[in-house]
This record gives sequence, C-alpha cells and structure tokens, in this order.
Amino acid sequence: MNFEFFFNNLPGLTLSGLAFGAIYALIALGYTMVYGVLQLINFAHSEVFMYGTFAMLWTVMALGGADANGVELIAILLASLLAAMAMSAVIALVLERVAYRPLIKRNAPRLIALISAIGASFVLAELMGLRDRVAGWVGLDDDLSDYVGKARINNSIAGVVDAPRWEVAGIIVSSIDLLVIFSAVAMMVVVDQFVRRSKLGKGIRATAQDPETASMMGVNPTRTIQMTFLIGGLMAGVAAFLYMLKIETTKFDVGFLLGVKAFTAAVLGGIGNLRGALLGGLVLGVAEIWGSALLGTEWRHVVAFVLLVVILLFRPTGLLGESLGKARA
Amino acid sequence: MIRSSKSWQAVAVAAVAGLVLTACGTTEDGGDEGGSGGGGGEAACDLKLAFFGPETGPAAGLGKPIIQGAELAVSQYNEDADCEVELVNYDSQGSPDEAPALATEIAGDESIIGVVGPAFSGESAAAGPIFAEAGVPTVSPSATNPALSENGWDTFHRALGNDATQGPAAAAYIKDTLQAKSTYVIDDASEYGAGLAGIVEEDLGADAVAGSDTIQVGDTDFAATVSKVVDSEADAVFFGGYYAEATILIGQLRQGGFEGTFVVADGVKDPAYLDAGDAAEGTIITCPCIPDTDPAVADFASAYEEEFGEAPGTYAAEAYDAATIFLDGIGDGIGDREAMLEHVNGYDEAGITKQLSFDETGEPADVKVYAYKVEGGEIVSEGEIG
Amino acid sequence: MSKLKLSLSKLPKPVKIAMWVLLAILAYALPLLEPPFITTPGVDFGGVLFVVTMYMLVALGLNIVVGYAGLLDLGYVGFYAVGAYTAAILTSFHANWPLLFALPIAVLASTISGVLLGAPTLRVRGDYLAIVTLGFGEIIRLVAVNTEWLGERKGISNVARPPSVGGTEGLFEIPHLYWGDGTVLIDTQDTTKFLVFGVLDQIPYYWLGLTVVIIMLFADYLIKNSRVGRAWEATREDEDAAELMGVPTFRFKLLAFATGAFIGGLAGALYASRQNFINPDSFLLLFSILFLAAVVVGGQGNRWGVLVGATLVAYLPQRFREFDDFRVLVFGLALVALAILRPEGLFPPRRTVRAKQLEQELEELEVGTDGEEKAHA
Amino acid sequence: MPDTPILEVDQLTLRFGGLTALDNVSFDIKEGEILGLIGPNGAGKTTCFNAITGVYKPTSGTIRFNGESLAGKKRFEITQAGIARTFQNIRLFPTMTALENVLVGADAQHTTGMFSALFRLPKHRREEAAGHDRAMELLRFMGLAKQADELAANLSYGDQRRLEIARAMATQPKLICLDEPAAGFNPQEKRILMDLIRKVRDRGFTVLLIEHDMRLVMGVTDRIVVLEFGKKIAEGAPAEIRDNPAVIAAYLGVEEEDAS
Repeated sequence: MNFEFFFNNLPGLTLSGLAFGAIYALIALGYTMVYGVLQLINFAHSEVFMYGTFAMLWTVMALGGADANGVELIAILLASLLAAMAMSAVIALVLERVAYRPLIKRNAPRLIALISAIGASFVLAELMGLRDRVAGWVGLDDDLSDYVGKARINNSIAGVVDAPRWEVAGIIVSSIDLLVIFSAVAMMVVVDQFVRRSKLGKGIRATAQDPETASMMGVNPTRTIQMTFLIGGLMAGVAAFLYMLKIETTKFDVGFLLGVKAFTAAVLGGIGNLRGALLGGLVLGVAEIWGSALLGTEWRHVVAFVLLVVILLFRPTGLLGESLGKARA
Repeated sequence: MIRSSKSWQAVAVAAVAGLVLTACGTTEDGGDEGGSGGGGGEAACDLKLAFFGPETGPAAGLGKPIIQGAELAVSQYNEDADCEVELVNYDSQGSPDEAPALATEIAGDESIIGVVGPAFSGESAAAGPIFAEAGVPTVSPSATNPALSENGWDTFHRALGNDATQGPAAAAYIKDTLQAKSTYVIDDASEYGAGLAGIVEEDLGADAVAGSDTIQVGDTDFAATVSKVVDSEADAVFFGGYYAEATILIGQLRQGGFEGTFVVADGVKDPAYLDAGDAAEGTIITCPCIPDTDPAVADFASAYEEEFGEAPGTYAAEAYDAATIFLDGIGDGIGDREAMLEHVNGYDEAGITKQLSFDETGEPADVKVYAYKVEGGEIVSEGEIG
Repeated sequence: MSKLKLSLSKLPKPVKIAMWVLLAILAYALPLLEPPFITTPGVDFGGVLFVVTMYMLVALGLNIVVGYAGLLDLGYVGFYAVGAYTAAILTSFHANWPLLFALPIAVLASTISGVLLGAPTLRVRGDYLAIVTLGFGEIIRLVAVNTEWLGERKGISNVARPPSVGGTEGLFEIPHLYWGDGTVLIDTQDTTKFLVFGVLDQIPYYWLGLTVVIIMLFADYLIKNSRVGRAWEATREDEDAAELMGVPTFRFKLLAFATGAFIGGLAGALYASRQNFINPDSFLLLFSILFLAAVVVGGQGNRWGVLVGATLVAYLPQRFREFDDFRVLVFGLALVALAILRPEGLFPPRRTVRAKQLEQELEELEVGTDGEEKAHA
Repeated sequence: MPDTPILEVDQLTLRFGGLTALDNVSFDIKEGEILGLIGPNGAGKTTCFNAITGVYKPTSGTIRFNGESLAGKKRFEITQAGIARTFQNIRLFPTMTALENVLVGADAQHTTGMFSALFRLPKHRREEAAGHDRAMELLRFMGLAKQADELAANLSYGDQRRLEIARAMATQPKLICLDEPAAGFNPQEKRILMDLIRKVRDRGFTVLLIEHDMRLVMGVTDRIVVLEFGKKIAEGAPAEIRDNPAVIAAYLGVEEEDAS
C-alpha cells in the first residue's frame, strides 16, 4: 500500500473520483427512477447512455467541431449536448414502448422483464457495433463512412476540446472535471425538485408508492412510466455528453461496464432514491480511485464491489434508504 | 422413434453393402464460407486454409485486420492459381471456450491443411493440443505468450516474436536511446500486455523503474494511474497493451501533465492509435515488423488499402505472412497435412514482416525489432533496435 | 400438447420406463448418429453437445436458486469459476492430483464459497441480492485476472482429463453414421473409442456430461419432491408466511444457494477438465447472464423447461454460425420476442396435468363413482 | 379442562416510533379454551398477534408459552414450539397445491433434510408418509379433500380461508391463532365456521380468535379480551362483556366502519 503517494495526492485523486462518480450518478438516476416506479432493473439503460455518446460524437463531427474555436465551438458543444439528450431520450422511450410496455400490460413476472431488458441491451449494442453493415443494407455505407466506419473499435473526438487546466496548490485541476461535477449536481437538484414539486413528479412518486391507488387518483400510469424513462434518458444524455468531454472516446460496448457501475451506485445510495443515486455515484467514484491509488488500479472494480457488499451488510437498503419505492411490508 | 428405426435400417443396408463403407471420408462440407475472398474454387482441388480467431464478439476489432491480411494473401494467390484455395473462418470470438469444438472440427476436415491462428494465446492454449494430435500445422499471427512454444506441440508456429524477444528490445531502447532515468510501467492485465510489461520491467531493473500499475482492458478512466505516473516524475512510460486503451491513456496522461516519452509495443501499431491526435505525437512504438520503406511492405500496404479501404491494422501483415507460408506450400503441390508441416518447419523466405523461418519450437528464428515514432500524425520508422 | 402429455402419463409403468430408456439411448447416441440438420456445421458436434450438457447442468443448479428458491443470482459464473479453478490448481498448476480426487475438492470449494457468500448476503432483499451476486462473480474473475497464484490472464494449462477406461484404445470402437445423398451408411473410418477421454474426440466428454446431467435430474426430482423442495417454494412465494409456518427460511435459502453452488462448481470442474485449459475469459459476467437466460427462457422452476432453455442458449448460436456477425443481435431479438410472447417461459411449471389426474383418482376414491370422465381431461 | 395457562401475556408494550400500539397488555389463555380478542379497528389486535408469533419484538413485557419465555425466539422456532396462525389477508402459497400448502405446515415438525431426501432414507420416508397422511386427514376435516391437488390460487375464497386453518393445524400446534377467519363470509358460512372452530378446539387445540363479528365471537368463545387503543379495557365471559359499559362505549359508533 502506497500511503505516501495517497496522502500527497489526496485532493487531486478525490477530485478525479468525484468527476467520474458524477457520471455514474447521472446514469444511476435512470436506473433508480425506473426501479422506483416499476421495480425493474432496466438493464438496457447502459445502451441509452451509449447512444448518447455517439450522438454527441456525430454532432461534433458533422458540425466540424475539430476546426472550430471559441464561441463557435461552444455552440457546437451545446448542439451536441442537445443531440445526446435527444438521442438518449428517444432510445429510452423506444425501450419502454417495445421491450417493457407489452410486459407491464400483461403483468408478466419481473424476472422475464429483466430478460427482455437484457435482450434489448444486446440488440441495441450490436446494432451500434454493426452499424457499418446496417448502413450497407441501405447503400449508405460509403456516404456515411466517417460515421459508421470503425464500428467495432474506438471512436474519438480527441483534440476537439482543449479545455483549460489550472495548477492550484500543486494539483492540476481540469475545468472539465469541475464542469462534470457541477453539472451532475445541478441536474440532480433539478430532477429532485421536479419530482418533488411538479404535478408529473408527484404522479411518479405516487405511482412508485402504490400504482393502483395512484391510478385511481387519476394518475395515468402509462404516461408516468414514460415520463420516468424520459427523465432517465435525458439524464443519461447529459452523462453521455459529459463523459465524451472527459474521456473523448466511445465504442459500441462502452455502456456495459459503466452500466454495471452505475447500477451499483444506485443500489449503494438506496435504489429508488434520487439523492441516493448522487451520493452513491460520488462515493463509488471516490472509492474506486482511492482504492486504485492504495492497492493498484487492477483492484479498482474489486474495491467497488466489495464496498457495495460491505455497505449492504450494514445498511441493507443502501446509504440513504429507499424513498421512491415501497416501504417494507 | 421413426428416426431410430431408420437408422437400424441403415445399419442393415450398410452391413450388406460392406465394402462401400471405405468411401466415406468426412461428413462435413467445411462450415460457413463467411467473408472468404476465395470462394468458388474449382472442383478438382478443394484444399482449404482455416482462420482461427475472433470474427465476432468483444475482440472482433482486433480480429478484423488479421482476417483481412490472410484474405488478401489468399485472394492474391488465387488470382493466378490453377487451383483455388479457400480460406474458411472459424470464429472463436476470441474466447477459449469456443476453441476445443472448433479445433476438433478443423481436425476432422482433412481438406484443411493449415491454420492461420489461433489469434490469441488463450485460445491457442485450449486448441493447441488438438491441433498437435491431429497434425494440423498452425501459424499464429498474433499470439505472443512465450509459454505456448514450450508445450512440445510440433504443429505450433508463430509469425511474430513473443513477449520475450520484444520486451528486452523495448527496454534497451528506453535505456539506451531515450536515456530515460526512470520509467513507469503500465499494463492492461491482458496476457500480451502483462507479459510484455513484466519483461520490460525486469530488463530495466529496479533502479530504473519508477513504479508500475495495471489497468483493465475496457477501462476508460485512468485518473489514478495518471496521478501515479505524474507523482513518480518518471521521464518515460512503457505501456503493455493494445491500441484501444493506449489511445485513451496517452490523452489522459498528457492532460494530467505527463511530459515524458510514451513507449508502447506492436499491439498499439494501428492506425486507430492516431485518433489520440496531438497527444500521440512522439510516441515510440516497438514492433518486430519490417517498416514499409521496404518495397514489399509498401506493396502490401497499398494492396491492402485498395482491397479493404483502410490502412493495415495491427497484425494484418503477420497474418498475410502466415497465410503466405501455407500458400507457398500449396503452390508447390503439397496436398496433405504431413507434407505441409514439413514445409512449414523448413520454410525460410523473406516475408513482409521479417525473414520467415522457425526454430524447432515454432518460434520465428530471426526476429528483428524496429522502433517507430508517431510524427506529424503518422507512424514513421526509426530503424532497427535489436 | 397437454393432451398428449396426459395420455402419455397414463401408459403403464413398464412402457413409460421403456420410453425413458429409449430416450436416454437416443440422447447418448446423438453425436454418433450425426443426424443432418441437427448436426452443427462448421464446429464439432460432439464438442457442442458437451457444452450443451454443461449449460444443462448449470441451468439445473441455477434453477434451484432462481426457480425454486426465488433468489435472483446474477453472479452464478463465480461458482462455476471456483470449481474450474480448484480443479485446475489441484490437477495441474500447484499439484498433480488425478481428476477424480480433485473433483470432490472442487465441488466442496464452490459449495463453501456459496455458503460464505450466502450467509451474509441472503438477508438482503431480492434485487439487492442480484447486484451483490453480480459483484461476487466479477470479484472472482478479477481476482483470478490479477493473482499470479491463479495464473493471471495467462490461465492454467494441462488440466487433467478424466481417466480413460481401457487404455488409449478403449474397450471397443463405435462407428458413426454417415448421411450421404439419400443414403445412410456406417462410417468405419470415423469411430469413437469407448471410453477414451482423448484430445480429438469430444464425444466421451459429452457422454460424461450427459450422465452427470441425468444423475442431477434424478437428484433434483428427489429433492424437489420433499420437505426441502416445498420449503423452497413456500419461501419463494411468501417468505414471511413460510417463516410463520415453521420454515427456517434463511436456512433453506442458504441451502438452495449452497446446492446451486455445488452443481455450478461441478460443472466448472468438468468443464475445465474437457477444456484442458482455463483462463479468466471463460468466466465473464456475460456467462452469468446467459445462464440466467437459459433458466428463464425455458421456464424457471420447471426442470425440463430449463433443460430446453439451456439447450437453446448453448446450441442455437453454434448451429446458426452462418448468422456470423449477427448472432448476438439475433440472440438479443429472440430474448425480447420470447419475453413478450411467452412471458412465463417456454415451459412454465404447471402441475395442472398431474393435478387433474389426481383429482379424478380422488373422486373415484371418495365418491366411489367409476371415472368415466377420464377422457375429458 | 385443567386451568393451566398455556400462553401468558404479561405487561406487553409495543411502540413504533412515537406510536404506542400496545400499552401494558396482560392476559392468559388457558389450555383448551377459545379466547376471543376483540376491539375496534386499530385497537392493536393484529399487532398483539404479531408480537405473540414473533413478527414484532416487544418493547417491554414478556410472552410466555408453556411457561417458557418467547423472547429472542425466531418466528419459525415459535411455530415449531407450538403456536400457529392464519392471516387476516390470506397468505397461502399460491403456486402450490392445497395439499402442498398443508404439507409445508406439517413439515414444521419434521427434521429430515436434503441428505435423507436425496437417498430417501427410511426416516425421510416415514416423515413424508406421516406428513402426507396428516395433511390429507386435515383436508378431509376441512372438507377440502377434493381440492387437494388444486393450486391454492385457484381455490374459492372460503376454501382458501379453510385451507389456511388446515395449514396452521398441520404444524401440530398447541395454540392456534385465527386472525379474522370469518372476514368476507356470509351468515351461512359464518355458522359453519363457528362449528368448525368448536371442532378444532374439540380436537385438543387451544384457540385464540380475532374477530369483528360480535355474534360469532359471543357464540363460540369461552372468554373474551377487549382492546381499545392498545389497552385492555375488559376481560371476561361473553355474557359479562356484552353488558360491560366500557365495551359498549368503545363499540358505539364504530361498528359500521368495522364491517369493512
């Protein structure tokens, strides 16, 4: 264990951990909301995120982000943020419509919904990974080769954004990390307030507590569920945008590991609990990087899962407990 | 029920027919013809080569240039051959799980007289005993685990230097040419990357190693590693791994304030690495492969680009070489595995990556390692290093 | 369908037994018969069938955890890995035990790991258990990746094979069939040596796998139709009610977990032995998901259903290799379609057939009428 | 009938947060009697049940069964010790047959495990056979023998209620606690149930009965304990309770609501 390094670099490490944890948190939001309302692990949410990263990438490419500077670049980035949010929202809604609604209507066992989610996840990831072939069917593979080429390897926007970095008290602070943390917290506050105060948000909470009563009180369950997926999708889009700013690279299977981690974060914080998702994401992000620093980066994922197990042992409903979901009978 | 009574009839028929039985050779027609460039060969000669490696699955990105390299060799051969050779893809998905059943199938198809692959060391280890038992000569374009050649499989060969040949050259380059006083060694926990990094670390010696860390294939956030590198004040970083992680790692290293030299090996010698943009500039890539200043290599590169619309990726040239060894044998009239194995063992010709000949364990006899440098958005040769 | 099943169930016992035996013989003979269309092109049929039996075994084990006891386990591959690694370490990497000695230790190790994982985590509720087990599966794999003692990524070679019966030539040779154009012949060139666990012939491994599956099926039947099986089902249906009816639910959940781990470890050890080589790539999270898919697709809780599910999940991607790049995509589509079209799985566990039959018998006994209505059901 | 108390509830108090659900409640149940536990909604009857069967831990006070404290015992241990119950809202195992539901109850007194099941050891066979006989006998006793192999979910409401009683009896308890067994019954069915409860007692069980229907309670019980707002307000023979002013006061005006 490298304590000297760890304590010398603690602020910088923590900042990096918070930044990546913020991305976990934004993705976790989608898991936690859908779980809160439907008690369903939306396994395909990771792909919702992945499509967002590509929407961001393609928008930057299409608008010539590589050659842009200053205000023009900021405009392009804003456009790519909207594109990512739109793409993720659409995918989330399509998922709900195709893979879940038929099951919810028939009141199918919950486990089969998980299988449907897993299947949908495979389909979405593979469609992205085979986009060169799919484009070939409609004869567009040559025209779109910049976008559909490299279907199974990394796609990068490295060098497009040269974000400022400052050296503060010996540690390098990246403006992107600060932006990621700030945006994630801001977004969580917005969603939290929305769910608490707006009419739709109250509908979501009512449905989460008792779907039958909620529907008797005039809450449209289908619309509520759609809304839940929509919010989850939008936040995954934001996460995708921030992720691309930070990591600059994506791939058709990038969602899988992040999805598992984000779900872990959601459980860590208390699934169904929006604030829990934020806390869980940040704690997980920081724990991973501290673990990496102390034990070696090869133990990063092990640290994450061990932390999860330990926390669940002492707090069986996560750090903040469940709130959207039902209380125990 | 119906089926079983039929088979009993068949037994009866067969018992009477008696002599007919010897006619039966194989029962399969050789599986899918996925993507092979040499389909539709003439009926008289049905010799086949197999590609064994990932065509789909998570490692498909690494498999693609290998398949294309082998395909290019076969289609070039078929252009002016009387007897066309078919390249059959056996898609292992890069997983050792799939390997035994696939290898057994290849072993059972006598018309397959050579295997380009297996692509990875894991599947090589799982399939190796089967190929050895069946006498199918294999030439791997990409499996670098040194232990593979120590199993006593006389059918095993590889068309590239193993980790133990490239590692010392890379270490020597870091010490002598770069004059780096302290080097941080990172690997990706893949057997290729970890094996290579381990040898580099050992060769550099404890005094010259500033520290080491291990990431995982598929990771994208390397903040902890970057922090360790910067903290160690190393003036060079060696990364054992593939281009996918290297591209992201170098970007984050540069952003984190690392200003030394980034040294990587052949797993990163891929056009996709250049995606890293300015961050990739100055990266040193060691590779046991001849630079394209050699006319034969340049021809290969342009033919490859013409055929597939992209520059040759990692191990495409090695795959081309591996296929060429077999194709030369078939051109000489070899028609069975035994003769092919003899041919491969005795082969000694100039390939596009190196002089192709094997020692008794199947390792390439003469491995020269070259250094390349990323300069102006291109990978240019720095000459031979060891 | 159910009518057929019912009329089958009415056959006299000797006939039924004869049919089961015939079915078993057919199953054993399958790779020798090499029937066209069923035989996998481009990949060895015997090898594929062996993998199918391993999936069956795993599905039977996971079915106890998921189907019977209702515990969602997303990290089942972890037990599989513990079994495989224990066998590999004992027979090759750190010792030279014969497989038969290593097998019980491997199974014991995975069972113990099941208890160690279950004891603290089975108290957390269902969906939390899913993520905890998922984490466990990943931890096992990552520890193997990063631990030199476990071979790291390089893996472990030369895992012992099962002992051959009758030396290298076997007791006798069994010829395969050859299906020509419209004719069926015995192919004396293509034979399987009985019972040699060699390198080139995968069929004996399949026989071994199938035998273990049959034994486990039998054991599964015996356990399910006992106090233990009832306790599992009651716990799954209503844990609190079960507890109040005197079922020590935690103990039985732990038992289900351990039993599942036992079978998973056995499958892993057998797999490592056939494979002769293991590395962490054989224990990806993806496999846990595939195993779960096998159980749910077939109809969790129904032992025959999960066998069918296992067969589909293991066999179809091999049979339809020509789908090539699109295999995973098609598999995903199939999962979604199945979930929507048959939400209870292909073969949901329904005892209606048996129930109806028994109902009639009871009527006969109690009311004393002669069961003329039998034909109705 | 001997007068030894089989269950002694002594100064039982149960608080949830700030809410006192049970406040210093004490009563005994004597062996072989039918004790009614009544009170308006929210009086703490089911809470009391839950405390006796181990679902809730008492905040203070003790519960002794056969002279032995139940403190620290797990729920299944209490059942195995001889207290069985039914549920206000039916909680059968819906995917199991009626017979299997009862067998789960019968298994409470069985000790064989996986190993003996696997090898069908003689002890296991004995237990299975005995359990099966007892279960069938109970089903017959409840008039459910014909439905033995019907899934519990498919039974009629009344049959499900009776099946719950059969399942509880199968655990071979000394004390059986019935939580509103007549809920949703028509007068005819209630009459049958009254007979049934008496028959249950005649088979040697002690019965603790929560019920709203005063006529049913008055008709079948030997003694009645009345709770209101978590406190015991009266105890005595049905006739005494009927004339007790406190009880009348408690029930006035709330009776209609209770009918739900």
